Amino acid sequence: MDHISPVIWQFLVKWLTNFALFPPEASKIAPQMDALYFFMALVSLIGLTIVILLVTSFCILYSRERHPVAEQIEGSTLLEATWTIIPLGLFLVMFVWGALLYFRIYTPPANAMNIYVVGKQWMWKAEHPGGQHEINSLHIPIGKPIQLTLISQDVFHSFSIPAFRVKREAIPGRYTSVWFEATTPGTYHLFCTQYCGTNHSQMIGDIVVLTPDDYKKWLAGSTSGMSLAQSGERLFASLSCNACHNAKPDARGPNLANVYGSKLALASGGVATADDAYLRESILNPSQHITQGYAPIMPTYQGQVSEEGVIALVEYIKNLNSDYRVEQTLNTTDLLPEGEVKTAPGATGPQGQPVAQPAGQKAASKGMVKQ
Amino acid sequence: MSSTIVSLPDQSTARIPKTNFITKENGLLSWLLTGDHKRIAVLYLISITFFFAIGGALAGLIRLELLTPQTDLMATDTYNKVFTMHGVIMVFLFLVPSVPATLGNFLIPIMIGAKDLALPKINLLSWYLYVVGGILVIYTMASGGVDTGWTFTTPLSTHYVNTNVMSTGLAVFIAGFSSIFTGLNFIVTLHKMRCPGMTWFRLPLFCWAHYAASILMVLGTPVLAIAIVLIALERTVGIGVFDPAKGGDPLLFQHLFWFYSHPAVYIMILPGMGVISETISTFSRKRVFGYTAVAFSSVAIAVFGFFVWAHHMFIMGISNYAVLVFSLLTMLVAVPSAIKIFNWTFTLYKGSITFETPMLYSFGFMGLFTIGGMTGVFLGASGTDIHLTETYFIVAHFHFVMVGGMLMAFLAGIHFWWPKITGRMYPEKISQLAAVVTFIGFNLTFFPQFILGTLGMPRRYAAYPPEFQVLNVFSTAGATILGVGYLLPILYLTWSLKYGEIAGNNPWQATGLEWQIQSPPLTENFIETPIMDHEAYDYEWLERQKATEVASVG
Amino acid sequence: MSDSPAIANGAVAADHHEHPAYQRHHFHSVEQQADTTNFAMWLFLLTEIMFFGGLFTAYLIFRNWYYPAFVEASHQLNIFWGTANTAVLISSSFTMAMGVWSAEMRRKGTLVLCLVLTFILGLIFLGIKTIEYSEKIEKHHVPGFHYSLQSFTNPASDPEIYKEYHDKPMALDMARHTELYFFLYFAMTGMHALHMIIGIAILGFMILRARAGAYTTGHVTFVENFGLYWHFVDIIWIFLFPLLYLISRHQ
Amino acid sequence: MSEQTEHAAHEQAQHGEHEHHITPPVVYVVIFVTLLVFTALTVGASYIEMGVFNPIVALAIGVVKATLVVLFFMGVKYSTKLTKLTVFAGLFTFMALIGMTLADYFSRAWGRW
Repeated sequence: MDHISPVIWQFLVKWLTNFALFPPEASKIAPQMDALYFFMALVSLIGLTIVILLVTSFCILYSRERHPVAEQIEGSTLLEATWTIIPLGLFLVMFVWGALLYFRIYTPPANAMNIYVVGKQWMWKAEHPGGQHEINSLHIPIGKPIQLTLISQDVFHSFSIPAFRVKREAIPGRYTSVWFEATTPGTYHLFCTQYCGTNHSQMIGDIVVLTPDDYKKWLAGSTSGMSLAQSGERLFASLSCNACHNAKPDARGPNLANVYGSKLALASGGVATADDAYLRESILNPSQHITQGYAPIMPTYQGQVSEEGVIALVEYIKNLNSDYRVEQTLNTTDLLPEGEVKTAPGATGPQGQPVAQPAGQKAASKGMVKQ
Repeated sequence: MSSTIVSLPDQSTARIPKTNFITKENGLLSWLLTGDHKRIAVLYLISITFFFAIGGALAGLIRLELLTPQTDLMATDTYNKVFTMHGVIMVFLFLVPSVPATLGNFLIPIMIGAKDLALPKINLLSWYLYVVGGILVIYTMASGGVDTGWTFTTPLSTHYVNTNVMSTGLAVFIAGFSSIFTGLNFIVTLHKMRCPGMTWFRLPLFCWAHYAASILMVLGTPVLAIAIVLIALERTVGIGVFDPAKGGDPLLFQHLFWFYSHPAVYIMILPGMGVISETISTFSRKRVFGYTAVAFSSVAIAVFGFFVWAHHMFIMGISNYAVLVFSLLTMLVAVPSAIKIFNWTFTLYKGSITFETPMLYSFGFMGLFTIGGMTGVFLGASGTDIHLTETYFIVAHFHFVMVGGMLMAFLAGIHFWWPKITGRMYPEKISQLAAVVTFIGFNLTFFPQFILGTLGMPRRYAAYPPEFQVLNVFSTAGATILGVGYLLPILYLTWSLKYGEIAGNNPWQATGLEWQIQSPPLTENFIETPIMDHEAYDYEWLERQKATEVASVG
Repeated sequence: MSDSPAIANGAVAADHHEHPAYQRHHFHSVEQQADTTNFAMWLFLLTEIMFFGGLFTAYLIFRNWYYPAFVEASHQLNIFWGTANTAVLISSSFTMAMGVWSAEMRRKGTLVLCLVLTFILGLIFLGIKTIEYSEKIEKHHVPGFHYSLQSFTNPASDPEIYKEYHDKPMALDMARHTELYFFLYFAMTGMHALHMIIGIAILGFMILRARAGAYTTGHVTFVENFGLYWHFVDIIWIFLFPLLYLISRHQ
Repeated sequence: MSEQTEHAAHEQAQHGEHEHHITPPVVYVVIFVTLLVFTALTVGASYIEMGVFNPIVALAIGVVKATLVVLFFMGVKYSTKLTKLTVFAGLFTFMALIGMTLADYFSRAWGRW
C-alpha cells in the first residue's frame, strides 16, 4: 500500500471507518425531529421527481424534431389551482408539525433538572445545581429531562447538540432555555453554531451522557463542596441583600421566600411571573421591576456580580422555600467580617410577612411550569 | 429542420450595424458620463464580473481550507475574514445588483418600448455609488479585512471586533443606496415610460419580476441603512441601542437587519425568475403557461416577502407567538415559488423545444431552485429549523437558491441576451459544455453540504471534527469543477466579442421588443416609438411579421 | 432580417412641435416628465419613511421598557422651544405650499417671497435647534460625551409609596437608560435636522433660479417636488414632537 | 390590484389631458391654522392626566396633523390613484416593520408556555 499516495490512502481509510451520513439519535426528541425531517425529505423528493419527470418527458415528447410547431396554450386555472393548493396544504402540514415540535423542544417539563450554561468567547461554562462546574463539557444522565438555562457573557453564541437535535442561542442580557432527555450513553458533539469571533470553531465540547450510576459517581467525584444555591446564599449575604430582603414586618424589600414562580403585581401596573429571567432582571435593573408596595431604593448590581454570580443568586432564591433560610442567612452574616450589614436589631421577625404583596398571590407558585 | 432555432444572417455579408450604442461616441469619458442605460448596464456588467471573480476566489480559499479538518491553510481569524469578505462581496456587490443592474438596466426600457430609463442621471449615479461601495470593500480587504460575517451580528460587530467594521458598513450603506436608486428607477420607468399599447399584462414577465424586486429594494434597503448607521454610532459613540449592558437589545438589530436581508434574497432571486420566464418561453416557442399567475406570483413574493424576516431568529429567543406567525407566513411565501416552477414546466408542454445554452442553464435553474426552495421549507418549519439552522444545511440551502438559482439564471440571461448586447453570438458547443460542467460541479459542491448540515456541522468553522472530512473533500472537489465552469464563460464570452458570429437582430426568433431592433441597439433604442399591438410571447404574431417582411422584400 | 425595426409600422410619430428646453429627450411630453419625476419623488419619500422607521421602532421599544427614564429625560427638554419650533416648521410648510401655488399661478414675485420666507423659517428652526442642542451640551446630556446622570429625578407618580421619592435622584439603573432616550433624541432630531439643512441648501438654489423666472413658465415640477420633500420633513417633526417632548408632561 | 385604473391614469397623462389641480390659497390658510390649533391642543393635552390615553391622544393628534399635511399641502387628495397607492404602500410597510417587531416584543411577556 505504500505506493498509494498517503492522501488518498488516508481518504480511503476515513471513507471506510469514519464516514457519517446521519447523526446518531441520542435524545427523546431526536426520532420525532427525524420523522418530520424524513417526511419533508420525502415530499421534496417526490416534488423534485415530478418536476424532473415532467421536464424530461416534455423535452423528449416536444423537442423540435418531434414537434416542430408549438401549440399555444394560455394556461389552465384548474391545473394552476392544483399546484397552488397541494403545495399549500403540504406546507401547512409541515408548519403545524414543525410548530408542535418547536414547542416540545422549547417547553421544559416541570420536573426537569436545571443546569445553567454561560457562554463566553470562546468557551461554555456549565453550572450544575450541585455546585459542579464544567468547561466545554456537560455531563448528564440518561432518562432524566434536563433543562438548560443559557446566557452569554459577551456576544451571541449558540448551544448545539446535533445528536439531540436541539439548539438554542445564548444571548447576552437575557436567559434562554432548552431541554432534552438523553436516551443513549456516549459522548456527543457540542458546537457553538452562532458565529462568535476569532475562535468560533474552537468553541466546541463534549456532551457526556452517563447511566444514572455513572452519573452519580461523576457527581460525587467532581463536587466543589458547595451547592450552587449555597454559593448563592454566601453571595446573598456578602452583598448584604438581607439588609432589606429579610422577611421582617418593616423590611424595605419584599420577602423572597417562595417568590419563585409566583405572580407579582408590579408598581408600574403590570403582573410579572417571577421566573429566572425576572429574578435576574430584578438584580441588575431593579427599578424597572419594582413590586407593588415597595419603594424604588434597591441599587443595581450590574457590573458588580458576574453572570455566574447572578446564576448562583437566582438558584438560591429559587430554592428559598421558607423564611427560615433567610433567618439563617441573617445569622450567618453576623459572622461575616463586614460590620456594615445594617440589619434591624433583634432579628427574630415573625413568619407571617406576605410575599411581595398582601393577598394570597403566591398560591400559584408550585403547580406552574417554571422556566 | 435542425434542433436549433438559431437563425443567423449570412455571415459573409452581415455586418454589425455601424451606428449603435457602443460606437455612438468614443473615449472613456463618453462612457463614464453616459446617461444611456445600455452603457451603464455594460459598466455594471464589467464591475460585477470583477467582484464576482474576487468573491469566487475567496470562496476557493474557503473550500481549500476546509479540505482538512485542521486549520492548516490559514489561521482562524484569516478564515473568518475570508468568509466575511466572500459574503459581503457576493451578497451586496454581486447578487443584489447582478441581474437587475446589468440585464434589467439594459432590457427594461427596450422591452417596454422606451428610449431610456426614466431617470438616466440617477441611473449613472447608482453605478458610481456601486463603484464607491466596491472601492471601500477593496480598501477594507487591503487594510486587513473584517471578521464579523456578512450579517454583522451585534454585539460582536459593535464591541468585540477591532477590524474594519466601519469601512465595510459604509460600503454596504453606499451600495445599498445604489440598489435603492436602481429599484426606484425601475418602478418609475415601468409605470410611466411604457409605449402606447404596452399594458401591464402585455409586459414581459422579466419586467414583472423586476417590478416586484424593485419594490423590495425601495422599501427594504433603507432599514438596512439605518441599522448600519446605528452600528456605526454604537462603535463610535457607544450609544447602547444594541448593547444589553446599557439597556439596549441586540435582537433589535436582528429585526432591523433581517427586515431588509430577508427580502433581499427575493431581490436576488426574483430577477432571475424573470430571466427564466423569458428563456423557457423562447426555447419552447410558447407563451408562458399561465402568464397572469406567474406575474402575480412575483408580486405575491414581494408582498409576503416583507413578513417573514423573523424566521432567521427562531432560536434566538423571540416570542413564541412571533415564531408561529412568522413560520406560517414563511410557508405561504413558498407557494408562489412552487407555482412558478410548475408553470414553467407546463410551458414546455406541447412546445417545440430546443436546447441552446440559455435553455440548459434554465433547466439547471429549475432543478436546483426546486431543491433550494424545498429545503427552505425545512428551515421555515420552526421545529426542524432548530436542528438545521446555523449549520451547513443553511449554507447549502442558500447556495442552492442563490448560486444554483440566481447565478444559473444570470448565466442563462447573459448567454440569451449576449447577441443583443454585443451583436455577436457566443460559441455554442463550448458554452453547452460549460453549462453542464457548472451543473455537475455545483451539485458536487453543495449537495454534500446538506448532509453535513444534517450531521450538525456548524457553518463558519475553520476547523471541524474529522468525521466530516469525506463530505468536505467532495465539496472542495466540486468547487474546483464549479470554478472551471465559471471561468469558461468569462473566457469564451470575451473571445466572442471579436470572433463571435454576427448575430443579427433576432437570432432566437424571440418575441420581445428588444429582439425587433438592431443588435447592438441604437442609443435611442427605437427610431420611432413602437406601438405594442400584441400580447407578450405571441409567436404567431412573430410568424406573421416575418411573412409580411418576406412579402415586402419579395 | 433587416436592420430597421420590424415593429416600426404605424408607430406614433414623436411629437416634434413644441419641445421646451427643460424636456429631456427620452420623454414624449412635458406631462410625462412631470408625472415621472413626481412619482420618483414619492418613491424617494417612501425610502425616507422606512429609514426613519427603524428609529421609530427602536424608540417605541425602549420607551415601553424604560418608561420612567423616558419621562424624566423628556422633561429635560425645553417645551417652549419645542412648541415654538413646531409652529415655525408648520409655518414654513405653509409658506412652501403657497410657494407651489404661486409657481402654478406663475406669480414670480410671490414665489420668491414664499421661498425666501420658507428659507428664513427653516433657518429659524435650525437656530432654535442649536439653542436646544447647546443646552444639552451644557447639561452633559449628549450620550457618549461626558454623559451625566445628575439632573434626573424620579417622576411624580400615583402610588403613595412613591410620593416621598419624587424629586429624589433616580435609581442608577433606570437613570442610565436616559442615555438611550437622549441618543434616540439626537439620532432622530439630528437626522431630521440633516434633512432640513439639505432642504435649505436646495431652497437657496431655488430662490436664485426663481428670481431668474425659472419656475414661473409653467414648469413647476421642481418646486412641487421640493415641496413634497419639505412637507415630508415637516411630517417627521409632527411625530417627533409629541414622541420626544410630550411624554407625560403632567407627571 | 389597481393596475388597470392606474394605467388609465397613466394614459390620460400621456395624452396631455391630465389637468393639474391647483389648490386655492384659502385651503392652505385653513389647514395652516388648523395645524397650529392642533399643535396647541397636543401640548395642552400632555399636561392633563389621562393615564394610558396620553400617548394615544398625542399620537392621534399627530396622525391627524400628518394626514392634513399629506392630503392638502402635499396634494394627495387631488392626485392620481398611483400616488395614493404609493403613500399607502409606504405606510403599510412602515406599519409592518413597527407592528411586527413590536408584536414580538410585547408577546415575549405573554409567557413561554
